[in-house]
Amino acid sequence: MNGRRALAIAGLAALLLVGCAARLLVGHAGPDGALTFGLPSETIAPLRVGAIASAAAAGMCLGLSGLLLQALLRNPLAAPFILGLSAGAGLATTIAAWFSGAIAAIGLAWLANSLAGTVGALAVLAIVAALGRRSGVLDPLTLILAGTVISTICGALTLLVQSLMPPSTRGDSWTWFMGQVPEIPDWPLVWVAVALVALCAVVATRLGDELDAASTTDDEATSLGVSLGRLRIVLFTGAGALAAASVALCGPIAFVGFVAPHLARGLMGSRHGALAVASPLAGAAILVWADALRQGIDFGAGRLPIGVLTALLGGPVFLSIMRRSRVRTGGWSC
Amino acid sequence: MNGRRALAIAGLAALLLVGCAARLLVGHAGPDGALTFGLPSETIAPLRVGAIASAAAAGMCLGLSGLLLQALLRNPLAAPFILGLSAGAGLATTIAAWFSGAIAAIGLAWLANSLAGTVGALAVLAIVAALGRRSGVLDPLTLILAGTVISTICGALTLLVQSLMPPSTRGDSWTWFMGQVPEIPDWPLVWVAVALVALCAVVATRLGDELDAASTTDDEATSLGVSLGRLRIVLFTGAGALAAASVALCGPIAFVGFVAPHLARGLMGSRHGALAVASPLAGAAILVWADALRQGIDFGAGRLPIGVLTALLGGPVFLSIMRRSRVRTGGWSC
Amino acid sequence: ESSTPDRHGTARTEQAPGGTRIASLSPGITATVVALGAQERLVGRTPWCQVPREVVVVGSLLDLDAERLVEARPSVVLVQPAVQGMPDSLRQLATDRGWRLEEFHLDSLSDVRAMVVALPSALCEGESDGELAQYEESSLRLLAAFDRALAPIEPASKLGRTLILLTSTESSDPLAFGTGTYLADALAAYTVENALRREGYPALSWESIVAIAPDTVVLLGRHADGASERLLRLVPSARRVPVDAPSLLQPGGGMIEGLSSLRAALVKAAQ
Amino acid sequence: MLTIREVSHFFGRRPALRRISCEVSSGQMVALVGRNGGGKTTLLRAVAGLTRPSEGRIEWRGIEMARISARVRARQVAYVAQNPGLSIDLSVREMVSLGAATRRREGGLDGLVQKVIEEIGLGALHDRPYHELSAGERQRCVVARALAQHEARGLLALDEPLSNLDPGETMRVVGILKARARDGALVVLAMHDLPLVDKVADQVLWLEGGELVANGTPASVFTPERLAQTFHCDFVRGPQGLSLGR
Amino acid sequence: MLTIREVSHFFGRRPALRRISCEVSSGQMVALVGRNGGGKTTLLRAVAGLTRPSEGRIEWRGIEMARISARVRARQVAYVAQNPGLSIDLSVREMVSLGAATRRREGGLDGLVQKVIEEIGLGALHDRPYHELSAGERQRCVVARALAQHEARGLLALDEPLSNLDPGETMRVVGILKARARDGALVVLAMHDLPLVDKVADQVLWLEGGELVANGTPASVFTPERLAQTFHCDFVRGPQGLSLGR
Ligand SMILES: Nc1ncnc2c1ncn2[C@@H]1O[C@H](COP(=O)(O)OP(=O)(O)OP(=O)(O)O)[C@@H](O)[C@H]1O
Ligand SMILES: Nc1ncnc2c1ncn2[C@@H]1O[C@H](COP(=O)(O)OP(=O)(O)OP(=O)(O)O)[C@@H](O)[C@H]1O
Ligand SMILES: [Mg+2]
Ligand SMILES: [Mg+2]
Repeated sequence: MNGRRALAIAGLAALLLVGCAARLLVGHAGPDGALTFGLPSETIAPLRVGAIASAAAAGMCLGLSGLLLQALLRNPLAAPFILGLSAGAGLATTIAAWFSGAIAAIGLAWLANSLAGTVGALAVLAIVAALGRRSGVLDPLTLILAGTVISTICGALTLLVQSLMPPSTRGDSWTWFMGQVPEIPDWPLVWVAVALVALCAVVATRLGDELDAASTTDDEATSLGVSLGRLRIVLFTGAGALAAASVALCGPIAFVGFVAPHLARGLMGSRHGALAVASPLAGAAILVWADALRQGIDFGAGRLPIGVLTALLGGPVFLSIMRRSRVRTGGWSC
Repeated sequence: MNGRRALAIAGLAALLLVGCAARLLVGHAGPDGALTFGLPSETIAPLRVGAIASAAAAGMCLGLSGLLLQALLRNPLAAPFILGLSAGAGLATTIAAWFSGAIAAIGLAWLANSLAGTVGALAVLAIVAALGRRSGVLDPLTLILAGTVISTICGALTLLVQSLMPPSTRGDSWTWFMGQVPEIPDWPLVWVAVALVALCAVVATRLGDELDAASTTDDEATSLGVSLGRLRIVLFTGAGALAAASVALCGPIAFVGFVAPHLARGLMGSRHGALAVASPLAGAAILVWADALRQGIDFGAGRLPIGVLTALLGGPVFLSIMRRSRVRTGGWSC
Repeated sequence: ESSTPDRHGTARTEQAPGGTRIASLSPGITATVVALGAQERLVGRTPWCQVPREVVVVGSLLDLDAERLVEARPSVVLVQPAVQGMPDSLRQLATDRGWRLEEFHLDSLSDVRAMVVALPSALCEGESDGELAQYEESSLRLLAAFDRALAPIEPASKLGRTLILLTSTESSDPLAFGTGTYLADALAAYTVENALRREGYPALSWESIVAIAPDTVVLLGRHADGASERLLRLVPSARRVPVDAPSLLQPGGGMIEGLSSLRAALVKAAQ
Repeated sequence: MLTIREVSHFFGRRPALRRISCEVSSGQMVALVGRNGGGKTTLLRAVAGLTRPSEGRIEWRGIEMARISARVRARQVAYVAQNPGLSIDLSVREMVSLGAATRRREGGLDGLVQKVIEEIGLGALHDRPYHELSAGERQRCVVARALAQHEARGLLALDEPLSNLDPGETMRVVGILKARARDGALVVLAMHDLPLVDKVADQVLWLEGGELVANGTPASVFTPERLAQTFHCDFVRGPQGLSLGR
Repeated sequence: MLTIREVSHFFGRRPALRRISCEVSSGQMVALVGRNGGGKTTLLRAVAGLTRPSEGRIEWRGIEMARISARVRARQVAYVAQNPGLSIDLSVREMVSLGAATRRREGGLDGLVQKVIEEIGLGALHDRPYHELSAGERQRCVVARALAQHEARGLLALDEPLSNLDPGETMRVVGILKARARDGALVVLAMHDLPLVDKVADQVLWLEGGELVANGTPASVFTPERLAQTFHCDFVRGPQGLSLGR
């Protein structure tokens, strides 16, 4: 790993840490809801830590998932939700919400929450994987087409279910689709997500050379020892599981997964071994900073939904970095 | 134009016509809302004609817009809304509505509706075009990045405005985002859309060879007489205006614009001259058929939103055609 | 007309001769119409109006099913304008077909009351006084029921500063009812102090809920149980009042029951 | 008549062409030779009007090349790239038609396309998707496109058009190009097969590190010393012309 | 030791290889020659284990090539494609490292990469992005990757590795490959420069329409009649070996 890469990773890590500190120190600790700055009280601290954990974990999941997918599909437009994962999770969550009464009655209330999303995302993953093959191997273009179609179908089914739901539950189930950063997260889920990120990042770092090799042509990659079929299944499963974890944690916050890999690439070049560390860091930094900043912004509707902030904050930053680094994305073939 | 192409175009046209007939004949002529089949009464006929006109016009806009964008960006994932047009239109519509009281007061009530959407879409178009340049020329990858970012920002701002609304009306306002097929369309808008499709289709047919040439490398395209800079501006403006028109007519129905060009290509190969006719036909056929079918489907909550039907109907059809035609998308580079 | 044959050829009775035919594009308004006893005048509703099932769904404000609406032949269309405003097509249809378009905003409690007062005449314009009188009587009864459900609570001071939260999903920020909202108005009627001194429906982080330190928290919505648990951990001193009344989320004549259970719950908590 | 005046080109700060000046006239076959990275492609792209050189001017019939509109230029100047590509799915005939399309006004283009395809020896493959061709077949397809595009007395700028071609096809393509030159076209091509250059070129431009180090007839440019010094291998001039020694 | 047994390959219904059988042994430089579309690339891809031929078997050291796992095969078999590509942004050094990465266990790879880059003459360009190289530089970069990947006594399958190379670089690459063959490697390469094949190849496989029409030493395979008949041009065998006649 050369100096520039190490520097970029250190920079992103520092950015993330400062973001965490900011999120820890900024808040509304006063009874008048005014903005305060300082160490939180004992009651408040766990809430802020919870939010930091959720945002960082989900951001890492998204950043890494996006990286894996862009490598898998060799397409700079790829993002975690292109394969229909958030749509699947949304559908499952909506269906679970619909039957929540019934589910609660049989003592499985937890099913209505994160688990449903995970199950939905993984189910969609399986369907897309089945459809995205050509002569037995996952094929980028076929995956893209299948993913987009299944994603849209799931979205449509969600609308369908929503339109059948009683109004009292319908109106508010939409808030799920804006994404959230829970201050009281499902801790086991956070740990699962972190473990998953760690696992996938380790695997991706170790597969770094294979991922680089896979960005040549199929023939060259194969001759360089990459079993494309196997690698694609690994990438697909990893990206899918990460996206599912992020959805279970924070709902769908699609933008981060698209931007983080490009941002990391703009900062440090294209080697996947290092990107597998930088991209999740970038994702986490974006999400934590967005969450920190939204504490201080209130247009009269309380905190903004996190998705609004990631876009309003991440978007311009991303564009300016991309313009400066004259998008060192060389051969992205479009 | 060879036989296969002519056949495919004739087939799509026939499909569209039969779809129109179906939409004209199927309905709920009884006061109890039961399904009927037959020529509509004098009161009802204009409504069905209106719906057919809206769906056909918007479908054509979407199909052609998608084709132009996929050619512009050389990316099979491109779809009309990748450049943020629907997001821009949605934002403008929402903002206009927010201020509708004020606007109505100064006698510009019409601004609150379709016009706002068009203005919003075109404004976003201008911003994306400004950001999507590299050394003075629209650059596919830069366009993609800028478009996605601006799109997400607009979406976020829309959420922001929505989050200021009372919860009891939030659910309703989401229905706009599912798309609709107005039975009482803004007729001037329909004519504008049809004229725009006609204009763009003629231009694209005449530019067919240039579009084919543009799918080689930049150097080859230029040496074949394509002014890439100019062509990209034409494609970009055309695709943008078409998408804006479709949004103004029917709200955002993204799927059609993604699927229609692939469908047309799967049926008849890749020559843009013929695709410029086939792709809008495919788009219109999908939308009209979806609208016709949803008249007969009622799960007790009235007609389904059009977006649900396009996905549930168009998705599987698309996947099966793609699988059969072994995706003759040759060199899509992913 | 008094009856039209349906597709089985059997006659189906409709409402009284000359009676207005009502299409309602708002669940809250539909509920009010039903509460006034004018259910049989309803000929069109939205998918989300829960009563009565046999009335045809004519779409919703922003996704109108014009054909069914026309087929339903309403004489009055009742709407609650969305932020997006009123679609032109609906206005145009109404003008063309001579329907009366009645708009009701339903933000505050007085909006709701105003609608209850105004609806009877909207329901039967130009009709025999008999029907009108009947609806006006229902309307008065409804207003009285509102008054009962909104009677001051003794001793309200025991509840202290009260916060009304709507929890939507397990992890998203709960919405609070601020000034100008109908439930804040209800609190005022109960002479209970609203802990939230802001307008509208702000989304509150749990942190700001802790900072507000309310004495009592009313919990509405599907995930009230989870929220209650969190409150217990975060603001142990707060009284938790879960109210399971979906009608509270639909301002209109249908919320009497919900308001009654809210009041009952608060009264119980105040003991 | 192509005039290159003091042309320099920079990639960032790195020079790829340094003050190159020369003239070449129509009816000739001009070979660009030199070591890899010598600047052949850079010069050819500038000659074909695809880049405007950082400094200097390239004039075609007295007009600055990069100023001619792409459409007008396309009718006079055809270019074969060193790395051609195609992102959609076209057949050989369709690919070649792309060249003919620049001359749409002339009519009878189907005949022209057919003729060129036959001439280049792809007649049997005219319906094959470009993506299913072998490398040599692709190369010829791209050359055929340039031939269909090219008008008599125009400029054919070809960047290693003979790479991937077998000896027979090489001679065929060289023969076609020679014939075009004889008909008044200016053929400028980059190539590395010096014995062949020696046989067929009328003029040789030798680029070395972006500088034009030699310009003249093959016999005058290919001196044994220069060849040996540049390429560290023995070319000998025998009865068969230039050839590689043992 | 590579054994090709009755290998046929079909694209759809079209045959690209027809019942090809032959044996080639390590320590040799084997040239695949023949007309464009003859099946060289198809055979090389099968030999490198990238496709399993529709019929027949290809055995490497007695094991069927397509059955060896990609990772194991990569250590013994290096392949240079006719149309290499790269969709991200890597430098020359990084590109060559992709080859060395297959031998990660051996350690000291940075040294190896550096050595190979110097050997192939890209030392000055080692930090350049691959996308900013000239065509000949790219070609060498890809060959360097194969050299870094290749282990002694392995198989080097190269599809026209000399295309786009200048004469000097051609000789350099041929020299390197020759040396590898001398060290015990099996070098199989497709190429069209018959005079050069004549000089450097130990064995020639001549493919024609998917059939193996000749197999033997250059001298035995390159008979004037066969050359004239196939390529319609005069090759003559003079004191300098094979060369193209006037
Ligand atoms: N896009 C680019 N950015 C930076 N440098 C470049 C770029 N393209 C080429 N170069 C450099 O400019 C010089 C000239 O390149 P050019 O492609 O013109 O050489 P060439 O003579 O065509 O070589 P070859 O025989 O290998 O095709 C080389 O040193 C090359 O590395
Ligand atoms: N993907 C493919 N689909 C169908 N046919 C193909 C495909 N690839 C090659 N062919 C055909 O198979 C035959 C052999 O092709 P191959 O690429 O092996 O030839 P080659 O000897 O390498 O030619 P060249 O010298 O041009 O590289 C040719 O006729 C070619 O057109
Ligand atoms: Mg070159
Ligand atoms: Mg080949």
